[in-house]
Amino acid sequence: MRRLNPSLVAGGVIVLLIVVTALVSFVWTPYDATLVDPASRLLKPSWSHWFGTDKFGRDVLSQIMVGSRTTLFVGIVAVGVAAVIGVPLGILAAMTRRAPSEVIMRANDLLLAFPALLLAIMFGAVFGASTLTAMIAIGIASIPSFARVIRSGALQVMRTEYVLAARTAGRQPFPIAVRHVLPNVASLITVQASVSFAIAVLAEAALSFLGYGTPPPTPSWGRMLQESQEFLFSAPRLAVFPGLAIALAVLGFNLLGDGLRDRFDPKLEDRR
Amino acid sequence: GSSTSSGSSPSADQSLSIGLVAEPASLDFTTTDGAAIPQALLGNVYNGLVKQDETGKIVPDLAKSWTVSPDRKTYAFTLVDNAKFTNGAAFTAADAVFSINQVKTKWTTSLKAAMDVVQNAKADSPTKLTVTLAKPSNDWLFRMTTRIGAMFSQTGVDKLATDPVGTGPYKLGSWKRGDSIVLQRNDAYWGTKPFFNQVTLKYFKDPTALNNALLTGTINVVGTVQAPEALSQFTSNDKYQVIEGTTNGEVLLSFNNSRPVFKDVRVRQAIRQAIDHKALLDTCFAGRGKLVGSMVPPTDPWYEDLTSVAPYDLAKAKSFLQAAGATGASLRLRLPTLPYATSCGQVVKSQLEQAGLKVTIDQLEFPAAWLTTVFKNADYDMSIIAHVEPRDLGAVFNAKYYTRYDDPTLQALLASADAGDEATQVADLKKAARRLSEQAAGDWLFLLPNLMVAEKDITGLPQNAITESFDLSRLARS
Amino acid sequence: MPDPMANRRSSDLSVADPAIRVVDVVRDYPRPRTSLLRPAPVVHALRGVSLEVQAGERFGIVGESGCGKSTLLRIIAALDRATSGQVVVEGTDITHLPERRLRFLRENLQLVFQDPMSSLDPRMRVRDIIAEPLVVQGHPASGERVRELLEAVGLSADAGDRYPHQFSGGQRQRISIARALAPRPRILIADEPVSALDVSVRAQVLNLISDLVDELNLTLVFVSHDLSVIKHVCDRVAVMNAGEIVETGPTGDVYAAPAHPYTRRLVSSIPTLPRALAGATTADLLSGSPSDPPKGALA
Amino acid sequence: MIIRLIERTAVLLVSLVVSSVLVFAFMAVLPGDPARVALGVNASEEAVAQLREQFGLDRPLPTQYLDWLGGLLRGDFGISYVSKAAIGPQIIDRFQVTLWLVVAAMIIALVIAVPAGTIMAARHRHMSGLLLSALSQVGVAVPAFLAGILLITLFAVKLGWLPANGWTPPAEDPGMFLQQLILPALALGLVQGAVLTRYVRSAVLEVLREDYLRTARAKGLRPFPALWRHGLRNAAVPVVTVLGLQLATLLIGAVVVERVFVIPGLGSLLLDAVSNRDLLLVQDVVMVLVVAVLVVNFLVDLLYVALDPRLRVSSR
Amino acid sequence: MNSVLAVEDLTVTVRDKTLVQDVSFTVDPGERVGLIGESGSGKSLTALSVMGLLPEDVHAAGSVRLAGVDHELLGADERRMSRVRGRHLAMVFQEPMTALNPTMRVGDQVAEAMLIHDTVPGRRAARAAAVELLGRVQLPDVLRAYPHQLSGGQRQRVVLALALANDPALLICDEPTTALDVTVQAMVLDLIVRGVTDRSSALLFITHDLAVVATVCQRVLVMYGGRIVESGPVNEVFTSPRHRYTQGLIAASDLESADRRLPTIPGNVPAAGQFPDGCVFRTRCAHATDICATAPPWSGTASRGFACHHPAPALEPADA
Ligand SMILES: Nc1ncnc2c1ncn2[C@@H]1O[C@H](COP(=O)(O)OP(=O)(O)OP(=O)(O)O)[C@@H](O)[C@H]1O
Ligand SMILES: Nc1ncnc2c1ncn2[C@@H]1O[C@H](COP(=O)(O)OP(=O)(O)OP(=O)(O)O)[C@@H](O)[C@H]1O
Ligand SMILES: [Mg+2]
Ligand SMILES: [Mg+2]
Ligand code: NI
Repeated sequence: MRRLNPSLVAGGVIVLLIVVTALVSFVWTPYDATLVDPASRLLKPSWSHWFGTDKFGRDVLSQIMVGSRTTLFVGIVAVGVAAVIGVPLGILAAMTRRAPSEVIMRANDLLLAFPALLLAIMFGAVFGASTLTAMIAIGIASIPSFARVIRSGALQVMRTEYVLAARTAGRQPFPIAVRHVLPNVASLITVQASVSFAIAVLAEAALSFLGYGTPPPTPSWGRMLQESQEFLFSAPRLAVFPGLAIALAVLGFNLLGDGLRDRFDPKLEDRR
Repeated sequence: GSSTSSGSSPSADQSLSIGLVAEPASLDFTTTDGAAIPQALLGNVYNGLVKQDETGKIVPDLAKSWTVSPDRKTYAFTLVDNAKFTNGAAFTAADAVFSINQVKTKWTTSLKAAMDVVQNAKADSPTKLTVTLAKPSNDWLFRMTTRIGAMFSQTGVDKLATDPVGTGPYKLGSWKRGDSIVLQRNDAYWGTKPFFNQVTLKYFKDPTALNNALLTGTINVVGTVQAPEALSQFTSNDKYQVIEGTTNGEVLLSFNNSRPVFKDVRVRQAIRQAIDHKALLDTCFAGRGKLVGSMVPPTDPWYEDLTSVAPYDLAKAKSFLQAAGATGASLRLRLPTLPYATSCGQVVKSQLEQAGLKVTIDQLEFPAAWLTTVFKNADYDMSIIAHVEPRDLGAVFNAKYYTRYDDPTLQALLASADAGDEATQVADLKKAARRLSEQAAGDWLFLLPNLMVAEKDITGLPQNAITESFDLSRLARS
Repeated sequence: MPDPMANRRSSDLSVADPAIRVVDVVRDYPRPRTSLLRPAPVVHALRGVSLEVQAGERFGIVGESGCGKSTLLRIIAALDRATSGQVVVEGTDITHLPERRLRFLRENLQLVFQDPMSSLDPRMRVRDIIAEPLVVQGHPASGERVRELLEAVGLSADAGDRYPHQFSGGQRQRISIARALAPRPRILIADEPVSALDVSVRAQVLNLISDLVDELNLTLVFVSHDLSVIKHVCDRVAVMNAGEIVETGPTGDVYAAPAHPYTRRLVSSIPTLPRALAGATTADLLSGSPSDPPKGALA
Repeated sequence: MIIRLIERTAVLLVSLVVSSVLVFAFMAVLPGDPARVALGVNASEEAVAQLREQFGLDRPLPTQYLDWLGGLLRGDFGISYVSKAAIGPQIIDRFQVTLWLVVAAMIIALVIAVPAGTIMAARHRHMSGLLLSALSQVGVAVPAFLAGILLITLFAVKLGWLPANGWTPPAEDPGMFLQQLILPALALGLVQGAVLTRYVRSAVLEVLREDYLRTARAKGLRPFPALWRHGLRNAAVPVVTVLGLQLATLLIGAVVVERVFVIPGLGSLLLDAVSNRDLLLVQDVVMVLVVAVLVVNFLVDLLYVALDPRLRVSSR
Repeated sequence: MNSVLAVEDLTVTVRDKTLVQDVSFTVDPGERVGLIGESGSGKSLTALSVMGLLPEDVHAAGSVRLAGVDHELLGADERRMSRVRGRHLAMVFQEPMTALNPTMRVGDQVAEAMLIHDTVPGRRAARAAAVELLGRVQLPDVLRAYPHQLSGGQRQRVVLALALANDPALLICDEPTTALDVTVQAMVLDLIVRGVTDRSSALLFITHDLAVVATVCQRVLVMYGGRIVESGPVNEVFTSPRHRYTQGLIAASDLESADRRLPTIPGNVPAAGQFPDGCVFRTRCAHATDICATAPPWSGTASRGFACHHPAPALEPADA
């Protein structure tokens, strides 16, 4: 039995907490997260409002809970886009000959020149700012890192003798990709996914802060933080909770990524 | 930009830095809409023939005096003889004729319509100008106090967007786009020279940053407080003075009156009565601002408090909706990305939903996206924006505007107000405002306050912001 | 064009047909350019290799690292293509056959690889690894056959349920052999199958291969950099150096009386116990002189 | 070496051309006619047509593209449709601002990351290493704008040591420039430093496991001198990669910090241009950013060669 | 005490696992001693313990003393150890491809070995000495080369040159030729032997290849499962092995016999920490009985002995 990996445990617990929070928020939140109640504006944390209320009288805890949905949603879609495109590209680049592989990797490098924020702003300009455009932009911007990591992993797999053995057994390239390469880069995919997830959470927060992310009234941690700025003096707690939530989520996914990496490849212990 | 600072650096009490919110995209208000350009330039770089004083009265500027013919169609202006443009040319009646004709021929903004009534403008001598109107219009002379009355040099309109040429107390020093506009005192100014030899208008996207800038001494004045919640840090500090007055900016919850739901007056009324305006103002503007209940600010002579026309009454709102068969109707509230609109939109949504409407919010980037989608194409159900132009009741509520409000009765009242004498004008406009309110052509959420914070010793800041310009020439340090 | 599979499967091999015939095979690998003016350099991995392996023969290929042994095997197994030359397996020219027409080759010729760590997919159960050639080639992959194969290589039947990392190097090599034998090939090619094994386990695997080759009447092509191993396993040997075959002949002869200077150097460099005990020093390995080439002196 | 330089240059050129086509095409699909957008909603058809003609928007797209590209090559970025101002000087101005900020931030990041990452790696089983490591994880998790807000609240508003925001060009008032640079550079630099620390740590850990470090110690070098003499240059290769990527993403990523600190940088210019639908300006800014990133990548590539002799193809 | 190296009761542990247990041996001046054993038997750990270069979480206990060094090597602090390493004690590692710093010129790496210990008066002298040293391993022109420009055998010779730079009293070679071809191996082995005899250094030579040990060394230590199971002069051990493991090993590696079937040792080498108690070989030993569950005592002398309950009968040395 290997030693329990503290990163993995801590990251797992945090991520689980966020997932559970998001799930619970579907069926229950202390208050309706978007219900404006002028009578109870800017309440301090109390038994009835654990985290207090914001300037609209909305319960901050409820908003944080529902906001976790946005965060997860953004992460899942962004990572999904990146993985669905990046993984096959990476595998393809590893399995094809020089020229096509070169073209893929060059295109990939080119995409690196369009960071998430830039893409999101450009997409926002064309399609209007929304959570979806933000997510897709973040996703597209994460393709290169996926493709790179997966390609190098797949290249290693392609060099192994079990791939040669599969070819001697008569397997065609596509089945080899599915049966041998994919399962053996799966660990890389999960690690990369959780790292990209953290990046997506940060990017969404930044975009919401700039007004290019999740539009109101859908609760989003980044926007909560942005709205709280007005109250930095009178009610700094309004910045504290979403700020902590973002940091915690990013921390959670980063730790999970590190932990998974160590788990899958003990040689690489303490990497990153 | 041109020279950043002529001398080394102006002594502290001779320069002033004012924090503002909306930066102009260009310096040319003949082709670019928006309040930002006249705020910076009108009255400072450009003079008009006439201007409004603090009480709203029309007073001389480049025109020393004027007479109106008995049929109220001919205006004879006598112009000052010592005004000079910053390009060196002297200001003459010919420039005035040129400027008026430019509005009619070259301007592309919607405001140019106010000049349509002019039939002819003629220079009788360098200081004598005669303007003939097609029909009597009270509005025309008032509009001449706004940007369309700005006087341009015949030889200085090639680069309006970057290099404005006017006769005002200031001239453009430099423009650091995305940051600030620096105005330098015009030493050749024909009138009383202003106190500050350099005024920097610094633009902040973020209201909090604006406050911080004043707190840490980067600026001396916050020209428009956008984060009223944060005012407490200034009111409690005796280094600062807080000025609170009114503006012309009615924050309008606009209805797209061409949509079938809004054809029914009961629906519109229901919406007005479903909104608790007091609570809304408290929530989204920290209670600052004034509830007016119609399209007229208290500084206009025909102001009446119309808040009682549609008081908050949720039960009534529900029953109106029921009666109109609109309970559960879905409405799209398309908000510009402006802080107050975003805030108020969320309150409006929440309150309307309690009355049984479904409201979905979407945000449109301001200005471009909002202007195209809502303003131009009227592709919306409801929106929220502050209408900051003065005396804009007639401009906003007509069939061609994005409100798509087609009301012949209103148009008749407006026409008679424009043509009649002053008493008629006041009476008719009162009726018009009341009609709008009763017809619930829109909902006036509140009137934006004129909120400024400045260092204690700065004087000359206007109590009420009722003109398009931010008059810098009156500012001084005591 | 006649279908080679239809031709070959049923009919008996004519006596004249060697199991493998390689004719003047060249394989160049391109390298990145180093200069604008000169053409891109190439690695000449194989520079015209010809050899014949008769059916039922145990054929050894020996040579130093990088001399092209693996490249040659890959070309014979149609895992790589020759730059020029011809490869004929059991009478069928496979040089230019597309992948989808290679089924007969995949059934008749199988490989065992060098690295026991990387030759088994770590994410597959041993059972599925062994069954893979069967599944791919459309044979019914019965548990029966897998058990039979496990038994043949000396592993217990429950080994099928486990994953490769749960086995030692020698056991993994047995699994590799079982996989190679699954489609009942007639030719078994082994690329340094014992180089990575401990001495005590190496003997086990060599014995296993020998036994199976005898039992199943296989043609064996055995590659190694260790001439002693080749000598132990094979009847005939080809000595490779720098992409060429420098000498071919019965193993004993080549070992005892190497003709080519390279072979001579190779043979003399090999340290052996008997030689060492007879007083050979490192200098002797270099010069290839005294205490005459070994001749199974001990015992 | 030369071959690599030529090859990289070729790749750079092709990338530049491809990305310029992409950027141009992207702007071309933007809904709305730039002239109409620029003139606002009330412009007459004639005015729009006139502007289209004035800016050459009535010509076929390929011609427009070539014209634009030609302009860029000559250093002529064109005239904004909206503000009618020349774009070139604006971009240069803003780019300088962002560059100062980003470079200052990267210096801070390096100053933090190299020692911290090295210590974390060298002492990765000790309490000090673990603590530093945990700290860096937290640092990575803090969004730069949050760091900015915190810094302003603390150092500008509460303590009043430094200005809360604003920007003065160094030529105008170096003292003010520095004062205003410190907080935003810290906000960016601390967070990037935390990120970089993780990479330095892993690179050093990697190197620590290398055989040649063991050889160095077998020669009689003590652990830190061994790491210093033999490890750092090798560890630099992966770190330089990350540094390049960071520098590239920061050029636009700084926009949040620019927003918090009211700094007129390239990112804010882009945001303004987008919200004004100043399309040519958007197109130019995006292109400049992309070029900057590609050039940075190119330089990083060359830096590899300087660092790692294995990449120098040699005659030996 | 006149041996160069004296290792006593060396035990190496990692967390709860014992990897090397109670290893004792000595190396005399100028003597060439082989340490053989299969993969995982603890050869490298033994060598690294002597060098003081064990990985962080691996700990050694016991005693290691080196002639000319007045302190215990085990547990000595870095400062003292760094003065011993490369000066009195040098080592050549197994993997030539990674043992050299890829970003530093070969000549500088060799020169550095001398500069660290101030055994040459200055940079220039160090450089000259490096040229000389490289010449002696038959690499005349590589001073300014980077490691990647050299072949494996050449690199291993560079490593050898820098190990011998300061004329150490003891050279440890850990499988220096395993990664090399036989022809190259012959050359490197010869250079090693010549290098140590020229300097009258002692050699501890680690390998798993019996024939190599027999060729290079005078005395041999046989390791299995982290213990030394047999030791003695090469001739005696290889002609008349006493421990059953040694016996099996020799038989299994005898590819020269005419018979196709080789004698084998059943089973596999267990993983680290999974060797049985008592006699570490008993799970694979055909002669094992219940008594093998207790640790077999050392029979014979320090220079010729074994640890087995059921030793093979002693033969008269065949041709001695
Ligand atoms: N895919 C490839 N691309 C480029 N060069 C290659 C490739 N595969 C092999 N080579 C080169 O071809 C030569 C022969 O390689 P090969 O693997 O056949 O040697 P080998 O005799 O099997 O060596 P080893 O004993 O190390 O396995 C080597 O120089 C190698 O570098
Ligand atoms: N840091 C470590 N942590 C845990 N186990 C280790 C560590 N280092 C070595 N071992 C284990 O200790 C045992 C002995 O290792 P060592 O490297 O000394 O073997 P060796 O005899 O040199 O083998 P080889 O011939 O493969 O080099 C091995 O089973 C190895 O797995
Ligand atoms: Mg090979
Ligand atoms: Mg070892
Ligand atoms: Ni025993």
